[in-house]
Amino acid sequence: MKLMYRVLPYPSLSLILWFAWMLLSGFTAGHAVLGAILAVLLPLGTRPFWPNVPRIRNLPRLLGFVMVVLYDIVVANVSVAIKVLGPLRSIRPGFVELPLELEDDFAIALLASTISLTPGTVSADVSPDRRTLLVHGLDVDDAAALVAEIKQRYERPLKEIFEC
Amino acid sequence: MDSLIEWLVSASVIIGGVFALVGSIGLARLPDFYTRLHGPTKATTLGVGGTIVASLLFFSWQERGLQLHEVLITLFLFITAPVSAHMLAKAAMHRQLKRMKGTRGEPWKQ
Amino acid sequence: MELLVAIIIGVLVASGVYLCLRARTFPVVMGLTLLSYGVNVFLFAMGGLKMNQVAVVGMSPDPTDPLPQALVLTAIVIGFAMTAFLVVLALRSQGELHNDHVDGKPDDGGRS
Amino acid sequence: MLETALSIALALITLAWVLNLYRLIIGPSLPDRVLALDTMYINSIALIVVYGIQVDSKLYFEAAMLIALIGFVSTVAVAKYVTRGDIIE
Amino acid sequence: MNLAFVVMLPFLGAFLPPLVERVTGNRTLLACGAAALPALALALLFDPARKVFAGETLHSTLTWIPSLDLSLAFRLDGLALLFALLVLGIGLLVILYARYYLSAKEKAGRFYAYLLLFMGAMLGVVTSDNLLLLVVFWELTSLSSFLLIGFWGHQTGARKGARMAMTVTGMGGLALLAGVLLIGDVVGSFSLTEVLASGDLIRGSELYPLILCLVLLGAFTKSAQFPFHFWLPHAMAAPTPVSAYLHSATMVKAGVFLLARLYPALAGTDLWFEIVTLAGMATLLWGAAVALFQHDLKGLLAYSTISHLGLITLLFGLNSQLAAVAAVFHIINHATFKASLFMAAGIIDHETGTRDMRRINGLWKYMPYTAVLAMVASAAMAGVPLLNGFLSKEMFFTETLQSEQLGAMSWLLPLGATLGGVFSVAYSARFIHDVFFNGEPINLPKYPPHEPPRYMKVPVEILVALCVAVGVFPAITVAGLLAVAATATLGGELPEYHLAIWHGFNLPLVMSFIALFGGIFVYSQRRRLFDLWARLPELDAKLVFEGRIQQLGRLASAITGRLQNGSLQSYVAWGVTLVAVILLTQMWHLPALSLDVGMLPMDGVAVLCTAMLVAAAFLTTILHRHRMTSIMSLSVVGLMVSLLFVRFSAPDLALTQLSVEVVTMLLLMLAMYFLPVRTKVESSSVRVVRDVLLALVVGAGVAVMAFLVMTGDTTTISQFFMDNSKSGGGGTNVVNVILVDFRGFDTFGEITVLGIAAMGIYALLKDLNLASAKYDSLGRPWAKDAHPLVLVTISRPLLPLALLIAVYIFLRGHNLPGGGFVAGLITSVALVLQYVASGVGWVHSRMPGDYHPVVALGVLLAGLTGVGSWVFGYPFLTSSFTYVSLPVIGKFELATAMLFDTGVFLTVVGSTLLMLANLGKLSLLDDKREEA
Amino acid sequence: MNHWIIAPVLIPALAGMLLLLEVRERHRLRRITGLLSCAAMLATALFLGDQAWGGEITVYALGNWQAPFGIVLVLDKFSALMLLLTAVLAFPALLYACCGDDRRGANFHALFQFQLMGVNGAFLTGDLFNLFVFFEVLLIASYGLALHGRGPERVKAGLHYVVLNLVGSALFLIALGLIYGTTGTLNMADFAVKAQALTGTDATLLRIAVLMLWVVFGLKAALFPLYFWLPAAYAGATAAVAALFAIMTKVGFYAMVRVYALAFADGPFAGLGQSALWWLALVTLALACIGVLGAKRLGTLVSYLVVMSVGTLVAALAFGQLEALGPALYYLLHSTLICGGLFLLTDLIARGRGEVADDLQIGPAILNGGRLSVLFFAAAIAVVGLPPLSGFVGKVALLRSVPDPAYWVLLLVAGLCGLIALSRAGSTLFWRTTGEGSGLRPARRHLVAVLWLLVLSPLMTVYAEPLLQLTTAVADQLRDPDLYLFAVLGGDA
Ligand code: NA
Ligand code: NA
Repeated sequence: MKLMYRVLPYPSLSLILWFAWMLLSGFTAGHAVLGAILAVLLPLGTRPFWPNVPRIRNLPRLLGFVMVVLYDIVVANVSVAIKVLGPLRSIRPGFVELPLELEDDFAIALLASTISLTPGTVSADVSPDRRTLLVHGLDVDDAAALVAEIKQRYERPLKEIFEC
Repeated sequence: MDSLIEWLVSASVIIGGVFALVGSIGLARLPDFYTRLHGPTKATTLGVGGTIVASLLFFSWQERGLQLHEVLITLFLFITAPVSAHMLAKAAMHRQLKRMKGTRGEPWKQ
Repeated sequence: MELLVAIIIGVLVASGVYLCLRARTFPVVMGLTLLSYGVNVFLFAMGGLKMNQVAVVGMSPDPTDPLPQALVLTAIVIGFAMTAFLVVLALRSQGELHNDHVDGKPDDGGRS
Repeated sequence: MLETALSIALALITLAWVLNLYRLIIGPSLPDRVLALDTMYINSIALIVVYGIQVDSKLYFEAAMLIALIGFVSTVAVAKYVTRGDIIE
Repeated sequence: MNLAFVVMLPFLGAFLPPLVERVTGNRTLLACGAAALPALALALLFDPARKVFAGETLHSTLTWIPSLDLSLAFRLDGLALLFALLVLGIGLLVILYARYYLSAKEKAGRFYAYLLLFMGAMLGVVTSDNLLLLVVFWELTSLSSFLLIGFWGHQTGARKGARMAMTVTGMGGLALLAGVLLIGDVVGSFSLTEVLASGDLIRGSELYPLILCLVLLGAFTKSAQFPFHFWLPHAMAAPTPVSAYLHSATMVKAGVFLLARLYPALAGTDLWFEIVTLAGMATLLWGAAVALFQHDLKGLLAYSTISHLGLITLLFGLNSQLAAVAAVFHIINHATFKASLFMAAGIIDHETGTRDMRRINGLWKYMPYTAVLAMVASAAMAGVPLLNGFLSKEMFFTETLQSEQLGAMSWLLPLGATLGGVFSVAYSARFIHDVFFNGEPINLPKYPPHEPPRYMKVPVEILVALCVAVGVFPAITVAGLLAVAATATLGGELPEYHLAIWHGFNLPLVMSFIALFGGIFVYSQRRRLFDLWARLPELDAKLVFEGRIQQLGRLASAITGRLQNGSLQSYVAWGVTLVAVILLTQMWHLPALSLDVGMLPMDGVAVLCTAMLVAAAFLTTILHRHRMTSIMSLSVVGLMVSLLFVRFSAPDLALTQLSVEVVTMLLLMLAMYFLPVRTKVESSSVRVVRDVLLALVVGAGVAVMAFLVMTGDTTTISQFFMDNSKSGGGGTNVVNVILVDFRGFDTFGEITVLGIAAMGIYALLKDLNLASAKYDSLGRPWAKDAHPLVLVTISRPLLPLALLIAVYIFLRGHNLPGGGFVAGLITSVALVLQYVASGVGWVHSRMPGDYHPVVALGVLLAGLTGVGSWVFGYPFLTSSFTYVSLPVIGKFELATAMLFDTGVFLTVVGSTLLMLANLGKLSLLDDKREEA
Repeated sequence: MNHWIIAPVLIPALAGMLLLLEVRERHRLRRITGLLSCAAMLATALFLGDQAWGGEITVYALGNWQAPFGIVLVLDKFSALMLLLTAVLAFPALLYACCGDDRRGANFHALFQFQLMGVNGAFLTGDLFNLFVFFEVLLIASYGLALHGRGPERVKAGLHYVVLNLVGSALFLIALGLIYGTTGTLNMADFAVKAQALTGTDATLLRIAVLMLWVVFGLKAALFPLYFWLPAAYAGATAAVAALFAIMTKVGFYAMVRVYALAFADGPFAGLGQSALWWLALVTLALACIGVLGAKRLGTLVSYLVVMSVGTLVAALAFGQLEALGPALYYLLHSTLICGGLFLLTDLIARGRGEVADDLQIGPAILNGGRLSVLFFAAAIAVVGLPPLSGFVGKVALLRSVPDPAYWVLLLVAGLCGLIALSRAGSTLFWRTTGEGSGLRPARRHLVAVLWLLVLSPLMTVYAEPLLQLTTAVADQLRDPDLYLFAVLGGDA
């Protein structure tokens, strides 16, 4: 097991790399081998560059999270498109402070990214103490509701995925 | 070409194009920087996404096998685009750019 | 299409030349970059224009001329190296002459 | 039908570009311009992909992927320049 | 051979004195050593001289540069012998004299070395049998005289005098060179023997006037003929032995020697008469008149020298054989009396510490013996009977009376001659009276003066004795030498003449008497004349000359400054203008542009994109003062160009262009931290209009040419690449195969360029002091968050992903778009992103920070791959490839081109990181300075 | 397979890379590496010279791809001569730098080697685009070298030099593009053959391309109106670099001659741009005279002497086409070496004078200036073209082969201007002094380097005949382009 961690410090990353390689090069035996070699070597080589990356502890939850985000993206896109094309006076943008429960940097960054990816919200800043995320909403009717929705839809799953 | 596939590809491509345009309309039209920042997200997500789906379908059909490497474009874009947006938001807050009238909340001092 | 490309080349070269004639290092860098864009496209165009006829063996019935492309690749790399050098030289000049005039003239219009 | 759809999509994306350039020109702030440029980059991914479908060639895929992968570095660099001046510190 | 050796002897000897000086401080030994060389040369000449007296002409030839017809050809005829004797004999005496003249502090070794150099050069001039060789020695006399005149270089006068002499004589030398080359053209040879035999050919040539003018320019500058005489008095700044040597027997005599030497080839025409006689007469009169008014002893002698040289020149100009004989005779006489006079003047200078005749008076009392010598020599100069000067002057008077070339105005010549005689007597009288009598000395630096050391007088004694001997017994002393010399000068039969003291009462004698008494009368009126002279505006040739030279320098500076004005803008404008001129002059040869040619169909997207590219380019240009905006629109241009490459089937180019764009943006942002973000309007509107016009012409020209080529049809060599790419290069991506194989050498050079640029940048950045901006462009302090969490966290896992893509792009490059260059750029961008996100310190704690070895390894790998093919007997960079089959993996290709491409990859990574990381580190220095 | 031809490119490249690999700054090792490389280059150049002297033109097909498809290196008498000249110049220049100048900035030795790689490559290549690449190699290295050391003047001059050459490179690419677009080839020999067949629009385009090439080469060679960058850049550069740069202008001249001899000495394009070159060269010569007279620093003066030599050479080429080339090449050898030596000497003088350096104004006396003054005197004689040194031989040879009054007058006046300026400079530097200088005394290595270069002038005088025959043989070989075409293209020519 120790050896396994020495060879594959980040199995999930290796998996992603291997999969990416297969996507790029095509699913052949030769590329499977080559991809595997790269999937081992690249994380090893770049290991010093990313210390303290949390392990994925709940893979199914991750897949669910991805599905939710993708769904939200589609829905939000449509609603934001309507706002963008409609009268601008009705838009009520606002900065909303989101208290963070996540403690891990990587998880926070993922949350911030997710928020930015869903149309209508952009994560603008993280407080120096990592306790608060500043979110800019394109049309914020109710700041508290927005915070609650984000926490429920994104932060909690992330917490589960990375921190148990 | 199978008409269903053709129809799907066409639809995806159009959806992609429309969302790319809508995003850019937002960029051009919205009143302050912070709201404009929301425009490109559409281009990033559904705009590129639509075309990627079209490409996936098209080439999988053409080559009679699953062609998924286009997914990587979306993957990369999903990783990188939020970083751009985040950094730009910080830049805007640093510059204390004007906010639209009626904006709630305050940007943070950088 | 040829007409469009010719127009592009002309505009790039003209803009580049104009900027090369300015008095500060910055526009000169911009100008040389534009000029090298123009020149690269020019060199590229010398092989004639073809659409979707990539010069890969067996992929195109009437492939485009690969040689100018190879030349442009070399030119891009060299152009990048030269631009980088010039940019750093501009910094050196700023550092030693305390302004960014190409002739190192002292001035009052520095940093705003 | 596909031909028409592709042409329409190309036209839409090009139009999007024009709007991006418009924003880049009028600004008014530097972040606005960078944002416009960033959007242009992203739109060009879409454009390249659609063009690839149109000419039925996968040879342009890498160009699109490259933009997706490293295009944002320019934006980050400018944004960092705006906030910190010093992009590598 | 013997002859060549004699000429070379002084040159060889020139190295001796400085060596001797280093070994021993004994000045006598040094002088004797130096004197030994001319003495030896004289001895060696003894036997040849006998042959010459017997009517032979000796030749000696060594080949040197046959293709230029320049050989080491020497000849010894009467004229050459005469001059050789003068050069060596007087040279010998001067060396002995200098032994006592130079003070112990002086670097005598160097002095003798210069003197011997000069002697050799002079000897070469007089014995050359090849005109080009003559020019060589001629210029050598100018150069060595420069050293001699400038021997006391710490004195302003010596410096300026030396330079003036060299400039004037050097100019003459160049004219002479041109003249000689033209003679060579006409005659077909530079051999003096042939040239002298081709007089009619030369005189008949249409080049004759030009040749004559050029040669005379050489001769006149050298022998200080009017109007080139002005350098000579200023050459008196030299130590007196030098003056004695240069202005009696050698330097200035080279000019008249040339007249004598080329007499058969050039003389005999009206043109010759007009120019030479006129110059001679003017010089004679001017020199004689001015000599009287000199208060400096050597100044007087200098002007008298000018005057006597005028006399000799005048004689040559008369186109009469007898006159030429008289000229040769006067050359001899002038050499002896003038050398002794200079030496006497040197003794006086040496003993009194001054040369000012207004202070030196009544020396008769203090140094009677020297006075006698000086007085005899002066008398010879004045043309007093029983002394040598009288004989030649008598001949001169006779010849001026004989000449009828001026027709009705012929009386002008004897009149001028007599007038010259009058002044000659007057200044000679002054030399005697003013120095040795005329009351008591006034305020001498050295008082009381006394006789010089015994041996310092010996050379003067010898020369004065010669003056007397020739004057009294011409027939047994000088006649033989004169005869052979004159024969050689005339190049044929000698005319009837006889040297005698008494020719009976005749017109020349009357003229002599008029000169004698007139001169004494003029001298008696000296006070009035001096007053008159003093009232004339002073014309100091040195000042004028120096002024002219300085004016020339200033003018040159001004012209240079106007062109080479330190303005890059104007330099670039010159270059662009040249291109514009080429385009404008050639364009009208092109056919009228027609759009009715086969073109790819346009579409709306393309038109719109073109419009945007054009707009972005204009924006970059127009907004260049708003720098960040300019950069943004430049990026748009770059993006559009990449898409253009996509559109026209060049995916490799698009990939490269896109990745270079990103790196360039990083570079620009790094730089902008230290550069101003805005500039004021600086260019005047005229300048802007000019630049716009230039830009339009060049842009339009290039566009038209591009259009013509694109729509033309040229068969190129590229089909070969398509055909051989797979079979010969092992790859299907022809562009890549060209890069790594067909034209791999270009790529090798290209990565070298990249590597060198990185090294150069590193060198430029090393300890560069740059103040960074403490506030942003709006005057606010910078944001505090140096490493934003989201950026840091996301960019780290991006690194392995990017590397994966780099590997992918790299591996497919040979067969599909991609390759080492793009892969390298992706890798660098991913790494630089780490710098941007996490900072230099963070990155360098995880990775070595010196990229020099990476660059080196990259280029080395590429190079070694190339060298590897030698093992198989193929030229550099010959690629080879093979297909390998492995279980599971299947068949894949192994190619040396991959290795080469790896070199490219490494170089690119190393270079870009070397550039960007070090640029990024720049601000650390500034931070440290802040802290300190 | 004879691989020696590529050695002049690979030796410095290898040395340069090894120098980069030495991570720690071990100066002694670096110097030895650099000097060894230069020595090896000299030996190789001699060997190649001997080989070329057989009269056969050797072609080296890189990658084993035959011309016109691959890149070839071509060794004929001309390239061999230039290689030798470079090596002879480079060694003393580097030796001089090894006295301490090399430590005044980073990467000096590597840049020096790469500069040589570029120059040698430019002399050897038989491919137009490859010529561009080597031009860039030598340029980028020269940028680094020109800026080696410190000081605002150097930076300013360097900036001008860099920008002008970047514009020049762009022009070069346009010209190359046009050449490819009209003739469809990049190989020089193939180009020469194909160019002859062009008519109509293509012919005009080619004409423009070649005129642009002249501009590019003229910029490198420093021809009016493209020489303005040179005086400041050369006078500002470190001595050893300036000395090495003496060859750089000759690279431009070389390229001009090479292309001219191959494609434009004969045929439908004969004499293309010839009269323009002639007039520009004469103006260059005249302005160089003026520059020499007006120079306020010795370094600037010597720089203008370099410009003067360019004017002299190009005019000879333009007047007599290849007829006058033999003498011109002799003059080229002479002027390159002497100007190189003069740059080194200038530095020694400047060191000896301390503060005032090489300014032509009153200054302290140089400690033990005797030796320097002798060297200066000799160098001045040589460079001005006074007998008995090589300048005179070169000048006489040129005057005889270019019988044009304007040329004669200018060349002679140039000699006079040089004489006036150098005598003034020399008397100011060595005679017009106040007190003893506190400057530095030259090291033995300094003097060896200077002597190496200056002694060549008398040697070139003594052996003027064989040298002239040699350069004439070079010209003769160039006059017969068919030899070259046949060697490169084989039976197709
Ligand atoms: Na930094
Ligand atoms: Na910093």
